[in-house]
Amino acid sequence: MQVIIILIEILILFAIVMLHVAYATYFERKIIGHMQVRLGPMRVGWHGLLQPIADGIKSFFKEDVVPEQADVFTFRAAPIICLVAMMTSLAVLPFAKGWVLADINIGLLFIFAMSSLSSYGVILAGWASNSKFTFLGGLRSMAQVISYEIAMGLSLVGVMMMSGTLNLTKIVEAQGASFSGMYVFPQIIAFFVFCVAMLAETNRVPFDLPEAETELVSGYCTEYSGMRYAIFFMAEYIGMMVMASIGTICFLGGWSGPFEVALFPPFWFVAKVYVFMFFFIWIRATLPRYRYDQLMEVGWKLLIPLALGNIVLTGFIKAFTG
Amino acid sequence: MESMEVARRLQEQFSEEVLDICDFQGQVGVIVKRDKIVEMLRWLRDSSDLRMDHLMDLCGVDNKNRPEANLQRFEVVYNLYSIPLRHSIRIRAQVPENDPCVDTITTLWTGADWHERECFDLMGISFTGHPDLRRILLPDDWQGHPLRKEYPLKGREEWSGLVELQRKAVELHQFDLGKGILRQPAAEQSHTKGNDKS
Amino acid sequence: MQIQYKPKRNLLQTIFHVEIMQGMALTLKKLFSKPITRQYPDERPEIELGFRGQHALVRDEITGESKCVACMRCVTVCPSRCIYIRFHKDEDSGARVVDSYDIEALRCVYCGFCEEVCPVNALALTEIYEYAAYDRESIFFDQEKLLGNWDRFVEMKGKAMDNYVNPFWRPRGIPEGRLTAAKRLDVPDEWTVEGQVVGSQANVND
Amino acid sequence: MGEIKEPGLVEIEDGVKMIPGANAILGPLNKLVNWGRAGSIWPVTFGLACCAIEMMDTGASTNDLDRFGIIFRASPRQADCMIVAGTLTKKMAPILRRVYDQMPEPRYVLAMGSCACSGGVFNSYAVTQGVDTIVPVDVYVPGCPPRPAALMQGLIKLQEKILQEQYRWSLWR
Amino acid sequence: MTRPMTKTINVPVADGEGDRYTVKMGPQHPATHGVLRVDLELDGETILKCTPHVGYLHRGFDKIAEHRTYAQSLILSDRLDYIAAMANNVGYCVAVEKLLGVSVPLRAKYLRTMVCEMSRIASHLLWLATHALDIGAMTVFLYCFREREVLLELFEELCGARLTFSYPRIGGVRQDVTRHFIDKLQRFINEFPGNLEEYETLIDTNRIWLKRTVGIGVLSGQEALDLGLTGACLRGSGIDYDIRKHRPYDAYDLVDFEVPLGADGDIYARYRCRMEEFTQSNRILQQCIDQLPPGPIIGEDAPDLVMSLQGSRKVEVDSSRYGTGLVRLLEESGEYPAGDIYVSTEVPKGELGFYFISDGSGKPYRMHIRSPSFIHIGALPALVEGDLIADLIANIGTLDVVLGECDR
Repeated sequence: MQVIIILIEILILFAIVMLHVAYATYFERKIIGHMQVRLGPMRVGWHGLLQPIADGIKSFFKEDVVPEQADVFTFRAAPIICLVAMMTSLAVLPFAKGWVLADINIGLLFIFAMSSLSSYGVILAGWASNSKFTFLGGLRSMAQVISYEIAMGLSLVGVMMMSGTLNLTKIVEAQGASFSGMYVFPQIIAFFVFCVAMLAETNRVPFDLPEAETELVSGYCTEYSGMRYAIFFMAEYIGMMVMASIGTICFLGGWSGPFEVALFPPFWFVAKVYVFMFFFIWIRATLPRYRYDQLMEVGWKLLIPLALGNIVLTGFIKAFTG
Repeated sequence: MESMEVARRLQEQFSEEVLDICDFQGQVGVIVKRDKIVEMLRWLRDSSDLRMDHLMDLCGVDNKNRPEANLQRFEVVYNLYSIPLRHSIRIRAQVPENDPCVDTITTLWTGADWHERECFDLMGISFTGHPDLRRILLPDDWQGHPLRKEYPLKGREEWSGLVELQRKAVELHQFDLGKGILRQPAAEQSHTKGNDKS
Repeated sequence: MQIQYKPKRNLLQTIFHVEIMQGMALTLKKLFSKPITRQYPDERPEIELGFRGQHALVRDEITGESKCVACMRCVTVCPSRCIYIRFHKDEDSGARVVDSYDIEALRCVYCGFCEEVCPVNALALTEIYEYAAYDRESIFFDQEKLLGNWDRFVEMKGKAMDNYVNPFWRPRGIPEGRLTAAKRLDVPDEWTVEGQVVGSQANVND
Repeated sequence: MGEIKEPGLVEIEDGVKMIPGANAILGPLNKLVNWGRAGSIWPVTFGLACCAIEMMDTGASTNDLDRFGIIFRASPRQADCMIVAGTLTKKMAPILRRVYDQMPEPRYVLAMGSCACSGGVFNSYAVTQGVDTIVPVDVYVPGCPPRPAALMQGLIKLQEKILQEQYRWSLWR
Repeated sequence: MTRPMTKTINVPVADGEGDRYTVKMGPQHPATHGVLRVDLELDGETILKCTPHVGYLHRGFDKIAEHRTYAQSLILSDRLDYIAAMANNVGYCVAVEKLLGVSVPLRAKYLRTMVCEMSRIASHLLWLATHALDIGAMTVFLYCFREREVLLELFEELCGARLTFSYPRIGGVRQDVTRHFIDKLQRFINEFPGNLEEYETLIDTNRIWLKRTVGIGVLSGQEALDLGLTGACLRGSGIDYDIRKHRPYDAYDLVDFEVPLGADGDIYARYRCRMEEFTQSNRILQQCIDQLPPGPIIGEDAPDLVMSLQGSRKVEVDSSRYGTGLVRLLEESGEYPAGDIYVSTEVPKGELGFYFISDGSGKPYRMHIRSPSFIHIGALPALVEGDLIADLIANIGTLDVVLGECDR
């Protein structure tokens, strides 16, 4: 019985997340459109509201090309690896008190593990397509994920030190009990490092080098078509949502808000996640792109020292205030 | 300095080489032999009171139907300009039909590289000593040099690459699921007349 | 003139990302400004008089036929050589009679030379531009289609056609003496040499 | 070179395939698929010459192709439609064909401008006289270059064409 | 379902020889500004050798022009540098006028200067748009197109087309301006500095933009001269060569403007040069409006559009019935001067030269176009070898190339 309930929960979560992913693309196109003094999708459905559905249907019924010289098994598996890894990390996210599929003790660590795993999908995709642009995209992605994973992990160490746990639910609770109610204020440096690393982890502007359109055509997914490309696309957006959720949980106080919304407890959580998503899009509309070596420089020479310094600082404060 | 003055100076310096000086609409051209062209241009570039440091243009000309007498079949035209002293001159090096080649001037201006390749591609004049003399604008396996006067505007026979491609396109059209229109290139159709008679 | 660079950012500006914040403020401001998008096909762009669009043969109001006199000037001037006229000489009057007038619109470059050289204003490039098609045949205009295009254009313009002057029949600023009789149309003052726009600091006595 | 094998499908006329006796379900589904395709045409950026500038202009703020759900893709693998914008020279023709071959079905070609449709003024040794001798063309947009609204009208025409299609589904592997 | 002809473009990933491998970028690639193909030999992401391939847009201009009259070939110049077609038109007309010895009225000169500068702004806007897009700032792209659209609408009002204008004529211009046009242009001139500020807010001092442009693609003045660069690419390296000042044509000697010069010769210097040219062009536009003199817009001795040809059938026009045509026919019927001439003008990309040989027949015996983009692409290897792939993109952007002009 327990299993069935969990399965149903998983299905519900899956459906809701998929819908959110679909509409996150719509949200992005609309926002970016208006920032560029244009309108974005308008004609498919009222104000383009059915646009993601049309994109989905089209992708689903599109021919699926596997290049002749590609490694067929890996080529087909890569997008699935990406999607599964991203979807799995959703399991440990607490959307509200008790609204979590698996409330495990090492939640934060689990998410890191999964997001690293998804980069395997990207690398395999780049390699298996047997094209140089995808290969370069895969390599860039690998180097980028490795460097920024460290910065991101270190930036969250401060949060762990303050809350004393890796369990996401408990982090939120500890945050609510703290002086400011949110860790963003005492951990402002960590928050900055986290934000930058988050952009890099999800391959967003100004760190979208693995799929830099003007350099590598479409990066690692250049050779993917139809549904498989759509899966990569979904994985990327789920990745954005997962990262935004971690930011919300670790820095912005999770589901807690100024007042309770009675019928829909995750209200504040969702709102904060969308603030993060808006931030992603806003950055994309404003900034140019780093060069590859400069990206590494920012990661290793700026973010990691900052994060380390933050740990030391947090440690001192912890030690003196008890 | 006036262009005519530059031309005179050049004639004094290379009296053997200069064949003629012509003046048209205020522009001066010096017709020269091809043999010492590099030395001449180097002298123009380096001598302190001329300093023609900017190679504006380099192109080849087919003189086959030209009314002027005493010209060889081809010529290579160099247009020079002096940015600090603001004077210009045109050098026209004569190239015979049986041996269409000139010494390269890429040793003087790196930028002349592509000019010379273009000239080779379209006119068929080769440049001795050029580091990388290949076709530049047309496909590598193109036949003929289009800017020669005997070459018709539409070419003589179709480029083999295109013929092959169109054959393939027709062959693959049966696999297309769509209803797009593929026109047979060979059949002359009434709606694509193109009455270019030249 | 040497170009000037803006001053380098100082430490505070570096830490607080001032220049990036300014950029982001700009994009945020634009988010709430009015988009400039013109929503074709609901809102159509305003086409200025004299846009070089679809070809048409002017239908003579009296005879209901084309005005063309087969002088072949348009055929001669056409750079892409996409106009084909066949005519024969009428044995009684000696005048030319047009047998066929075809324009291969897919080859045309819309330079407007043809309407400019036409001595009788028989040809016009109308303001219609929406005529994409699924096949080539429907964009190959014979005389019937060209006259039909004119009717469509008249219908589109409505009443404004009473004193229609194509700017290429009667280019602005060309003195009347240099035009053929048929091209001496009634034009706004501004289009004549006398009424032309002159700058405020122009030296008129020159 | 292989034969097209589509089990269960019967070709009732050129390019139109159907599963016998399955109309009741497939009819509405067919409409849905066509609607999805028409609402999300992703063209591959194949700018060649002057028309490419107008194509960019069509995508820019004033006209905004994104309203129709049209976003340009750099990779032909993810594209549905190829806008051939500009003069196609003989040297470029093999590349055009290759990009077309890389596009997955269903794919459409829109020839934009005089040069792409027929070679235009460039009736010379180096220019192909019309892209429709290289790839099958669905919509011809005349103009030199066509103004953005004309290109949009061409795309609307293409949408109309897609909406009228019958059971043109490729199989998902 | 098996499908023929769907192979990947490439050969296996490593070509032997250690870590070296080659990548073929283009001709269908989003960052190559058209149909440029660049073969790269890479070590990791470092470019060891760069070989540009052009000719994918070679249409045979030189040959076509030999089969058209001088008046007809005008439309070819539209399609050279289609981003700044007006400047090309003017360049072509200036060259032919010099060849045929035709004079241009002052008003026409001012009008030409005006449209030339509008064209320069439009071209630089497109350069900025694509340059920024290549470096990843997509919003700048759309803001630039917003202003460009205003200019294109102005052009459309003036001559009926948005890109391929064919506005100047041999001996003048085609249409006079209207009050509406001047007012609209004046509004543009007034608003433009504010818009410039918007672009600069987004990129000018942005640290990422600076990192991508400062010290990248450096050329000294002597190198630039040696490579034959012209326009802002040469001026960015500090060499003062602007044909508008050196050999003034049209009304450029009557208006007041300055030529911005850089010192560093890197991408940022070239970027600043062009940004400064925006301001200067705007100044010239204002002066053109203010000083626009009255008078005819086409010269008395201008040849007819239907140019007569020596030794060919004369165009039969019954002049008693139809007047003398739009402009006077060359009654001498094909007595054109014979000789050769090279005339260059300053188009937004650099020096555009036309070399004409006339044999007196009414068609050019030979027309050769010295196009700046052709030379600039030839200089690409000198700029990028030793840098990274991302710098190649920035360098293609900074050279401001148009393949239509390069391949002709």
